[in-house]
Amino acid sequence: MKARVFVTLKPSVFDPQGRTVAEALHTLGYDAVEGVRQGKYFELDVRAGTPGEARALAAEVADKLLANPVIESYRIEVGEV
Amino acid sequence: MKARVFVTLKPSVFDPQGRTVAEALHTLGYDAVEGVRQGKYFELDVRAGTPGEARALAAEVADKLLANPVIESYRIEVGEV
Amino acid sequence: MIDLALLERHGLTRDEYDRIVRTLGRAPNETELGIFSVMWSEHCSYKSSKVHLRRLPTRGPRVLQGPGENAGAVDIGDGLAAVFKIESHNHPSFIEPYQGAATGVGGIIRDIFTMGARPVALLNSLRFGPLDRPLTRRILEGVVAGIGGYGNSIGIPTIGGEVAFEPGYAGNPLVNVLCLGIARRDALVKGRAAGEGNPVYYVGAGTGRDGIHGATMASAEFDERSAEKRPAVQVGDPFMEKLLLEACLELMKTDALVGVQDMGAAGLTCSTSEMAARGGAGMEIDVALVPQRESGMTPYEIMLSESQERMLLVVKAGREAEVARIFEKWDLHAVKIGVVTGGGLLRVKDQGEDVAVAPTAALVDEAPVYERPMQEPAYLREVQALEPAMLTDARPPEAAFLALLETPAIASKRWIYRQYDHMVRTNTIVLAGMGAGVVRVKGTTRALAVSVDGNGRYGYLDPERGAMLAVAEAARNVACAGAVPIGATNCLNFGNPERPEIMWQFARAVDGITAACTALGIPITGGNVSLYNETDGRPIDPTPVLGVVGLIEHAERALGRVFRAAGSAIVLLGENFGELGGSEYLKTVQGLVRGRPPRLDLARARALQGLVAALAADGLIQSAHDCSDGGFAVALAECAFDSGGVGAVVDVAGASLEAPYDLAAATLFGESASRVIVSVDPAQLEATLACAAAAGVPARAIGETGGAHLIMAVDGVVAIDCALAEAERRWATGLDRFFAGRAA
Amino acid sequence: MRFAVVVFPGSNCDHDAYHAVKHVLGAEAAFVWHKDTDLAGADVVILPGGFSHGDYLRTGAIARFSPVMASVAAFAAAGGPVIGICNGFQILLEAGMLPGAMLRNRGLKFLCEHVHLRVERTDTPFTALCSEGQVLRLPIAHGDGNYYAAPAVLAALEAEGRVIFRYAGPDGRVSDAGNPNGSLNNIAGICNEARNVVGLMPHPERACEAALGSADGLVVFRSVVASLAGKGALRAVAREA
Ligand SMILES: Nc1ncnc2c1ncn2[C@@H]1O[C@H](COP(=O)(O)OP(=O)(O)O)[C@@H](O)[C@H]1O
Ligand SMILES: [Mg+2]
Repeated sequence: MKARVFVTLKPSVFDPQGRTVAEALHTLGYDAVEGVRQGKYFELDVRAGTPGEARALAAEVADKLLANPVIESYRIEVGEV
Repeated sequence: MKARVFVTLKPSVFDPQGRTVAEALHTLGYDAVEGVRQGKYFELDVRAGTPGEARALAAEVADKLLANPVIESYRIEVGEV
Repeated sequence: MIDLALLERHGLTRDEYDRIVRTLGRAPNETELGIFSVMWSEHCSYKSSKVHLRRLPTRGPRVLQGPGENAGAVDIGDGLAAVFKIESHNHPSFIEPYQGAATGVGGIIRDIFTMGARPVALLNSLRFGPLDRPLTRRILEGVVAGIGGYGNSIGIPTIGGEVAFEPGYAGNPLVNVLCLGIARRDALVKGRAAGEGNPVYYVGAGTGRDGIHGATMASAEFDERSAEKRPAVQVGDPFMEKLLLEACLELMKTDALVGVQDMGAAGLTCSTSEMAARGGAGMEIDVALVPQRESGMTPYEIMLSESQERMLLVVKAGREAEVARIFEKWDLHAVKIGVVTGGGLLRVKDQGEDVAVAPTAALVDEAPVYERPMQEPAYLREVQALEPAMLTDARPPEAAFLALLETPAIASKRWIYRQYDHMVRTNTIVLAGMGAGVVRVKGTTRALAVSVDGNGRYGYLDPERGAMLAVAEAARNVACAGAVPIGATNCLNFGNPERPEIMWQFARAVDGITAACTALGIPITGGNVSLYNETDGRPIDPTPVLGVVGLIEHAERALGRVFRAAGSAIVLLGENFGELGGSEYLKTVQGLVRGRPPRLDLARARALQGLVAALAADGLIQSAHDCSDGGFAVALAECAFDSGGVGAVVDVAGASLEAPYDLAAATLFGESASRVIVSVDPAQLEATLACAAAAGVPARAIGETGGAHLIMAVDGVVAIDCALAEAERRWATGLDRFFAGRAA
Repeated sequence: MRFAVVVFPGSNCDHDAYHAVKHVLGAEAAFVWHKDTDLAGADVVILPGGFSHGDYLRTGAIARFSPVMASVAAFAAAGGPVIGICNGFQILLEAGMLPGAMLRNRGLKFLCEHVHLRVERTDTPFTALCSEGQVLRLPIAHGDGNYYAAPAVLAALEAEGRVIFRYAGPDGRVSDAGNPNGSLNNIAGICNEARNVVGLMPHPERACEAALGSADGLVVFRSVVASLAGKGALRAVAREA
């Protein structure tokens, strides 16, 4: 089963990468892109009986390893794309 | 409007980060996580009339900047989470 | 309403509050309270340490700038100045190791280029808990990646450092970073505001809510905002800082600038009030003009934010266009947020309305100063006692030797320094890991050597001696590179100063630095104090870290630790007293942290330091390495490591003068100070020994380089005979073995 | 002989390249700001190392849009020699002037240390004075130097002799042990079809003086001087570009 984990900086944490990408897009003329936040994205192949089980496992590894709780938060989606 | 862009390494490209995360998870006992692929995740704030417009804009900037077609592919979602 | 709880959250005492009221002649509003609280915090005001720091020797013929500015500066000839300072980022690195360390690097770099200097080198001094704990490994990995992440990106080489592992740092790691820069001596820039009417510019990153002193924040009006919205963690942006660095240095080449200061601790509050106070001026700014990256920020938040990569500039009126042009070139915005005023007031407005007004002198110079009570800690007597009977591990010297080589404190630090770009700028002429860091000064014949040293175990066992030994070791390390020490900076890492035992440790350490720097002729040009390093009431070991900068007249004479060839004579300079107290041997092999650290005869230390630098300058010696952690045996082995397989055979005189310890152990692993191992072309041996005699430094030819073994005899009896390859393997993998996965 | 050293925001080996060609090699050198389009009459263009735009997003991804890059491409198309070192190589890849892409080092850590390179081809302006199989000791300093190209592209690179440098042992033997970052086929440097555009991850400009630990990198810059001296015509073409 696939579990997808999106890790993003908490809203008030400064994201220099996102800002730099946004500036680059403005230089290229894409002013309609008003803001960019950059995060990490993980696709996990998990052995799980149910989607709920897969989600629980993904949450556990996100807490433990994938996200840094001091500055990041995460969101999980389960199932094929 | 929000457009979300997921950039992942193409399946044929070796993913050193994903492999390292998978190994670390196995060391921690999470054998049920059979594979990990790591990618990037962008949240774009776009000025667009319609979701279709937002998607088209996101695709354009993904092609141009956010993804490197030699190694990466991307997927777009439009709308609030 | 200002009540006791509010004061407590601001870290202010009732007395301090009354003082604020007296100063202002009225009660402060909350913004003013916030401003006073950060300016009068330990961090900004040095209120506990000031009375002691006054004792430090800060003068010398080369000193161009002593403590008080953003960094110190010493004359290095050719019209140039070496500008340097060390700073701690301990607490942030514990909360978020990568970002904490990264922003620590960013902060000290700003201190250097605000002086008008181009930063040319970084060093770091690190302390962690024992490496067998997963948390320690995680912190170490994050800190090293953060230091590298920032320094590598901005393009300043990290040329050296030190790292130690002791239980006392498990809940409170130390991350101290030193930055060295080079400036034209007549173009040093001060952090000073002057000239009524001159514009005040804000440049760099936007201001967010990051870093606002968590504990001092909450008040009635702010309560609805969750802690989630105001994380204390700052994220470093080395790219922004690189642009700022280049833009500021470009601006400094014009004469449009009056003064500049970075926004470090206490951000806009500290930079505005300090710059105005130094120049005896006032300043008026409007927070509404400050670039902000979050909406709805209050004046309080804007004034107290510690967002990174921001600078405050005072520019000559009429030169605004030049400023705009230079910053635009680097895609940065320079925003005029106020003016220098006469009188001595800091006046903060929000869209033209006063929101805070206070005399800058009250904020800066008249901050409280405490003579806190001191008391010798009760533990000292007990731990200083060391009896031969306590040494119960009877391991033969060779086994002890191998155990020492692979203990993380002694093992090769390659795992760390290979993550740091230590070569960028093409000045690094003694590569990382080969001794003190040495950078040449392009355009001159000279080079600068820098070392950072400290030993928390010594500090714990005897804070005064520990501090003296830290000075001596750092000086000896730069001397071993062939340099004459010309200036020092220090980072004083201690526990809670409100405890008399900690204050006593602090005062003794300052005494030790004062004595050593005075005797060795090395002025202190600046530094940093980090207090409250405690977790759950457990203070860290008292850890003064010394950074010493030395000057090498002829860069090509710079030396590293490594033997150059087989067949060289090995000479031991200095005298061995076989002192085991506080040694790495006692800790690693005997499981003891006890005894008194080695004695330090400052006259001998000075003679040795001068001799080694002179031998190097005269081209008489091929390599030099000081004996420190692990004693003679480890130092000798380190001379052979990385040499491409040049072993050594030596015979040294037994020394166990203190007590009847195992003679071989005391001789080989004792850490008596002021000893250096040099290798010498046999043709120069006589001349070398003659120089030593003339300098009054004991010197003995103890053997020669070569062979595939490390063979060490004591009084003719072989105590260690081991294959160099095996010893080197142990040493080379001592750190790596704690980290799973492949390094490459 | 005039070298242009392009300065992107975040370049940090620009001064090192300038120092190497001007003060060690004794050639002329000029910095060219990334917003400029005039290459200042250069005979050779160097894209130096560093962290252009912080390496945020991907190494070289933003720099390739700098105005100067159109001029660099035109200069290269006219046969002018261009070398991209480290971040400069990454920019050339992103710009499509060289094939392939960089992944994170397989150990995921930034690595700074001396490595050994085997010179595979001497028929580029930057290796003309080398001998085939010569071993150079040069430093690397990168976190994203793990060279990747799709199988067909890789095969073509090999077939056309466009792999110029490979990571090797001190004896020149190419093995996994000598591969610091996981690059496919131990590739450390490649050239374009016309062979005048070369990119490599190691830093020859940091190894031009014995005092820095190695002077093996000087041959790269001496080579381009020698090949241009032998090709007056090429220089004229390059000037026009
Ligand atoms: N944290 C670090 N960062 C960079 N280099 C380090 C670090 N720790 C140690 N080194 C380097 O490793 C070598 C050995 O360090 P150390 O054992 O402290 O030397 P010494 O005993 O001569 O003081 C030195 O060249 C030093 O600069
Ligand atoms: Mg040391």
